[in-house]
Amino acid sequence: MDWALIIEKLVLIAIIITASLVIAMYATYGERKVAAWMQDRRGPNRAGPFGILQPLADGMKLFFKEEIIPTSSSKFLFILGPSLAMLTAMMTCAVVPWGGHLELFDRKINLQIADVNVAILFVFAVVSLGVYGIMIGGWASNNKFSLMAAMRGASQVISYELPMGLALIALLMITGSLSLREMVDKQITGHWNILYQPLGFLIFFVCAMAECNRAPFDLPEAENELNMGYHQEYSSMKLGFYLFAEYINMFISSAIMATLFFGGYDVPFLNESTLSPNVAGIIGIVAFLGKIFIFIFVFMWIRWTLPRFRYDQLMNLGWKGLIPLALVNMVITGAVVLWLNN
Amino acid sequence: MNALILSAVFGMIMMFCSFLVRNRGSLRHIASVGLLILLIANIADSYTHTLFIINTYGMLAFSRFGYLFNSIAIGSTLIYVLITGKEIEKYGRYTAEYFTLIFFVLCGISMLSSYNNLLTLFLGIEIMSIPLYILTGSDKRNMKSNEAALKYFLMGSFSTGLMLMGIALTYGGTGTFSLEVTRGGVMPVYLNVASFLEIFGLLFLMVSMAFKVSAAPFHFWTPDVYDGAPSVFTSFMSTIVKAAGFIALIKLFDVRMQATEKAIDWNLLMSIIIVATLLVGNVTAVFQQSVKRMLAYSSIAQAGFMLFSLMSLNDTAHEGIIFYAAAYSIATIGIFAVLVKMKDYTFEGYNGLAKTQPVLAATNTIFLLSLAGIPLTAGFFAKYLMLAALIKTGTYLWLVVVGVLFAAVSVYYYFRVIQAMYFKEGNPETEIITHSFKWGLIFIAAIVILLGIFPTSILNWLYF
Amino acid sequence: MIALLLILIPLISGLITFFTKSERDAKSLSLFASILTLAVSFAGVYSLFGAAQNAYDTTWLSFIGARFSIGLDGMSKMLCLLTGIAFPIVFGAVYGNTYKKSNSFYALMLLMQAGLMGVFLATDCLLFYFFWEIVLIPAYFLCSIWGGEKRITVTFKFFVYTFVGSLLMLVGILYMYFKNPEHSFALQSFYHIRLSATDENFVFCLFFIAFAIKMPVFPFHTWQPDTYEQAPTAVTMILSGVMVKMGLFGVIRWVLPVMPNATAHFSQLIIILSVIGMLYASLIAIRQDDLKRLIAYSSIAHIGLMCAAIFSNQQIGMQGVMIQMFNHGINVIGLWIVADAIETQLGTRKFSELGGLAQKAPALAILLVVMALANIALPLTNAFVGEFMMFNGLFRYNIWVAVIGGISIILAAVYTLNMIQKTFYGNTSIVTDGAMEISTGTKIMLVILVVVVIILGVYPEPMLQLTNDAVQTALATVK
Amino acid sequence: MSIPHILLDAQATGTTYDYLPIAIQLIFAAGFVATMMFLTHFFGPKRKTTDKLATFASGISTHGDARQPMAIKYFLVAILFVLFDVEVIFFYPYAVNFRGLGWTGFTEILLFLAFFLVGFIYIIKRGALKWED
Amino acid sequence: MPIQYYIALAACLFCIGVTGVLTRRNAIIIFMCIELMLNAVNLLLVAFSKMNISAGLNKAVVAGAGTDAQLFVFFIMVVAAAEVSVGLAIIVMMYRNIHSVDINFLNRLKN
Repeated sequence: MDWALIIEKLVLIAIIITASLVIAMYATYGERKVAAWMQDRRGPNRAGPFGILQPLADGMKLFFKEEIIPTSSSKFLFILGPSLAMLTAMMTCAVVPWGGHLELFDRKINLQIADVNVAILFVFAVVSLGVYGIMIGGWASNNKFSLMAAMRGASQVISYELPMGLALIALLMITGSLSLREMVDKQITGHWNILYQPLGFLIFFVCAMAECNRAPFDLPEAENELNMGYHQEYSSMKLGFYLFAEYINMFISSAIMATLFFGGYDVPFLNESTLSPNVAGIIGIVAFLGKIFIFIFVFMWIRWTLPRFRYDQLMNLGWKGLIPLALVNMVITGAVVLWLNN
Repeated sequence: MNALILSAVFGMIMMFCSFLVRNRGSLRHIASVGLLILLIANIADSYTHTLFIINTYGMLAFSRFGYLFNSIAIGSTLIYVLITGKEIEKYGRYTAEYFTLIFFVLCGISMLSSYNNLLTLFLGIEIMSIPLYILTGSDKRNMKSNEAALKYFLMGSFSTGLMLMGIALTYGGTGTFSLEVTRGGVMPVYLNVASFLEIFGLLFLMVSMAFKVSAAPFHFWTPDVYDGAPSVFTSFMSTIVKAAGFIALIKLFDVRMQATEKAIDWNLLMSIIIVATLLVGNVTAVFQQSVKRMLAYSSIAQAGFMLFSLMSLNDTAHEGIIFYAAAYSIATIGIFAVLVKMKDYTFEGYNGLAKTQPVLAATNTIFLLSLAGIPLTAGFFAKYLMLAALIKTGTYLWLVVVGVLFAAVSVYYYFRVIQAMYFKEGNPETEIITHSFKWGLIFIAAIVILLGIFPTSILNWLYF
Repeated sequence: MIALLLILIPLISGLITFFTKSERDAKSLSLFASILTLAVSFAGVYSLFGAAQNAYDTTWLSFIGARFSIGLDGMSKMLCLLTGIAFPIVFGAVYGNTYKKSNSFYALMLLMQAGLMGVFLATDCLLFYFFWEIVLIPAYFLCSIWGGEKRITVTFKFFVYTFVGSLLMLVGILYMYFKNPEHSFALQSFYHIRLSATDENFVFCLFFIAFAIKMPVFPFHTWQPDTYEQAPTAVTMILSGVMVKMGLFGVIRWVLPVMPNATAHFSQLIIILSVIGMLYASLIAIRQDDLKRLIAYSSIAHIGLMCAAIFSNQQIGMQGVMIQMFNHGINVIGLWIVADAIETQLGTRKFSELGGLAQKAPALAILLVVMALANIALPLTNAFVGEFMMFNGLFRYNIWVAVIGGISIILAAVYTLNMIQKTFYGNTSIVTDGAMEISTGTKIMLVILVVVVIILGVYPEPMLQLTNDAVQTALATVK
Repeated sequence: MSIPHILLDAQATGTTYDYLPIAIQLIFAAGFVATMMFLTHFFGPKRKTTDKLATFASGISTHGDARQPMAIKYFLVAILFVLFDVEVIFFYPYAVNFRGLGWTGFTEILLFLAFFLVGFIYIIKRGALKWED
Repeated sequence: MPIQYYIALAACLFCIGVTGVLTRRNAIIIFMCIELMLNAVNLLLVAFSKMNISAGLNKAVVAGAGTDAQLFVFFIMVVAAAEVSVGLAIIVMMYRNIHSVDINFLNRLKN
């Protein structure tokens, strides 16, 4: 234990959290631009060139808005809900390897906040907490729409956690490790996992969308059914937290998907060991971000293409479609791997 | 092994029967056939015809004792289903599920009868208890049933918590979950509190098991739960399940408690518990107005007698606990079979039953005599063996005298039912009684008397 | 085989009687069965089919070493004979009475007989305990269903008393069993057990409480008068005539030879208790206005004397007890028959309402007087021989005990003669105005009893010889 | 190689030390959230009126307490999730050690899967997951 | 960290749980306290397991010493899940009948 390490980690944490906040902010901008593009309109274009300052303006506005806590709500829970949503969103990035490593100030800096050996379980644990944000917010509002939405949201999130977990198991059978760093290392030396696990990726992707409450799985906030859903009563920064958390989640899940299935910070057909460590590290980060942005784009693309599911369709897809599919995937993977091994 | 696996399999079969079988009456028959097969398979198992040969890594140890208890549990359940199976159909449309749960309980019981590791003990207890929580609350619209289920659940999980703490502490003390501890090298010597942890853990274990078998002072949930649960399930809970708790407990005492006898005087502790249990069970039962509640307290009192076996831990105690389980279970199932047919559960509700339903009254009398421990009925030998076991040890003779005095007290409340049936005037209302039901009762009564004259018929199984 | 038949005949016929339809069938079947049993018991007494037939032994509970072994020795011959005689007489005496659900009544009576036979025959301690308890169940039902107004509580009291006693005895039996190196319940092996002094005293207490309750001896007697009063008379006859002998029998068979040292240790206490009981019961009997209660208390007094004589540890006293057990049975049954005849006819048992019956029913009066004189042990009646021998024994034990006990004879004369005078002499009351002579059946039964009374009073020798061996065994170890 | 030993090897690496950065991040994130909440509380205008503080509900007037019993379906989903999630968790240690356990392990996990499926089919057939009513 | 810390922490959690069960009146809170007890046990088991492993018991004396406690934790979790589901079902059932989860309410139901 040395202070240098703590400082290093603090800096890393600050950078990563700031980065994810910024990316999340600009994801809102991106979202609106993508939507506009798809619907053949312009999107935000007033604040700054190409409307590039729009997210900043939105953020400031939310920040300075009047804070309203309805009298019939439970005050403590009302504040706790969005805080928890934001907190969980910010915690997930702790175990993601953002790149290889850099060598600065005579130190080998690992571009991962915490390299724990059960990283995937950590991700799952933190993501599972996210449902509390929704549930507490909906409950605290003491509003039938909110509560309804929270119930729906909660049951949706937990329902899709099952196939997500099952899909990961097939992946684990191949990699044999719960550490994200190890997984990426294996993909760098070998092939990307997407080649072994296309079905698993598909399931994981669908579940990730549902976990983030992204359309077409945005039932908890279905505007035209539930009037904005679980955060209907919220205003100012608390609403901001909920909205932000959603985008951060999208960002993180893209990062996880990239790590798990698309080689993380690996650049294909490039032998990093020939480059100097710092260059390799930076290339890795860039490649990783590139992959993430592609995923974010896909998320948006899907959102503005597909209509929202009905609740029963959503649940049926989760329970009766994805779970059996994930199980089959798992069994086949296991059998094939064992067969190839012997 | 057969019983353990087949009961789980039959449970699953019954589960699927819930939507595969339309006719609810035939569910009962399927369950009976399943139980019969289970019984045969278990008996075959005891003659070393094991269907499944699985390496359990010493987690389970099958013995004649366990097989015999399994046979008794399964046999009693078979009798129970045959005679009161129809009543099960009255609670909602989940008949098949109730049978499923009963099979799962049996699975837990067969695990308890053969556990050799604290892990399997824990699993057995839980597999046995969790279905019971559901069965207790099966009368969904009835507040009393709700209350009973909640109480039972909370108390049950609480005692599970205690049990786990006990297991964890003993593990800390001995470094193994295995029932038999090979002392010496295993003991982590660097931890000088090891034996302290083990004793503390065993105390926790004992308390939690006392909860499960409703021994005083951990009995307080019993009356409400037994009273609130639908009678037909109370019958199952208070008999077979309770006996299984004792089987688990005696195995624990056989090995773990005996090994630590030097450090703590278990016998003194047990004698206090026994006296408390007998006192609470018997004295409170005297003041009950409802027969069902009386039976609940009487089950506590009977538990007090079964605890004798834990103090003596000799051959007679083992024979005794098995025999007690059989005698008590069968007689109580019979009493409950009559009880569920009554419209009024108070003692007054039984007034004059001998006139309107002589067969019910006569068989019920035999069951009650058996519970009271009158010779010629199975209950006598049950009590006999318990007393004999303790006398054989030559210590704690005062406890034996206390025991028989309380046995005499128990006569008071058992005979109140007989008095109501035979000597009081009244017009008891009963449900429709079929002939097959009557023959069933006569069959049980015959078993009770047969066991009362030739107890050897069961016990020889232990030694053939 | 004979021994087995003594149990099986009443048992099987009892079970059959449960299923008879008409009252007549039940009555005649049970009468027939009881007479058959009597015949068999005669066969047993005189060993008509050879002495080998008098015992039966087979394995029963091999794992604990209990055997189904029964056998007739002198004392059991005598008591089986008493049981055999008592039942036909009771059935005959109540032949005219009608009972509701009579099939159950007669069936239970027969079952009780089977149990009693078993108690007297068993030579295995566990088997003895078995029969001991089984007798109780039919008795409980008989008293509770066909008894008087307060029958339920009273009978229950009786049941609980005896049950507590027998459970304590069970503890004692088990204790003996585990102290027995042979691990057997057999009578003979019990005789060989030698316990330490404290153990022996402990076990003695357990056994004796059971027997004392059954007899009943002084502080344990409180169930008895109520039960005798409330029970149906037919049952009371058996209770007082035969069942109380179970207690005496138990002491002589299972306590004296098995625990001689404890017997010696406790005998003084028990004799004192018995003598107190005799005086107490006699004094209370004097103040009774109820015929049944009077007989009940007089019975306590007599039993007290027998108990004292047993523990006086004298051969002559013991012989007296033997003969008196039989005689008391006969006499008390006779008294109950009279009481029953009066009650069924007049509907009351109170002396204050009776009177002048001698004019209305002279035959009854004569028979009663004979029975009553037997009750106070006048010479030439059977009881004289027994009481004389018992007092003889007590004299040898301690003169003061005998003297104080002797007072009870005087008191017995007082209340018995008082009873005769109030019931049969004086003026007729409103109640007794319509009184008639008793039925022929009852008369025959009473006559038979009176004949027995006088024969045994004049020639008690066979009875003494019959029980001689039991006396020897009982006293052999107690010195 | 027996199961316990595989588990032993698996945990040979990894200590409490690895989790320190996570703790730091937790403090950091919590601090951030708290600060933001605190600041926004002070910066915004505060002109409260009764109407403003009433439950909004898109302007529809509210009737009674919103916290009323919901459709049982939601509870059912929650309960089923708890059960199946734990079963899924059982797959994780297996998946990590899956190569070492070989075909024996695979058949055993198939058995476990069969139990999983029995439960799953049962709840589907029993209509616990029927949403179209 | 020394094992005593873990034991102390587990004991504290366990005692909090027990106290909660014995004093609280809300069925759900009691239920949560029970879960707390179970988790205290889990913690303790894992700590003991680690202790046994580091004591080198594993390979020398008993195969699997130490790891069996971790397996046990899994089983506790499973059973806890089963209990949760049954318990929640019971509480919901009761709530729908009496609109309360106060166990004192139940005592008033007697007779």
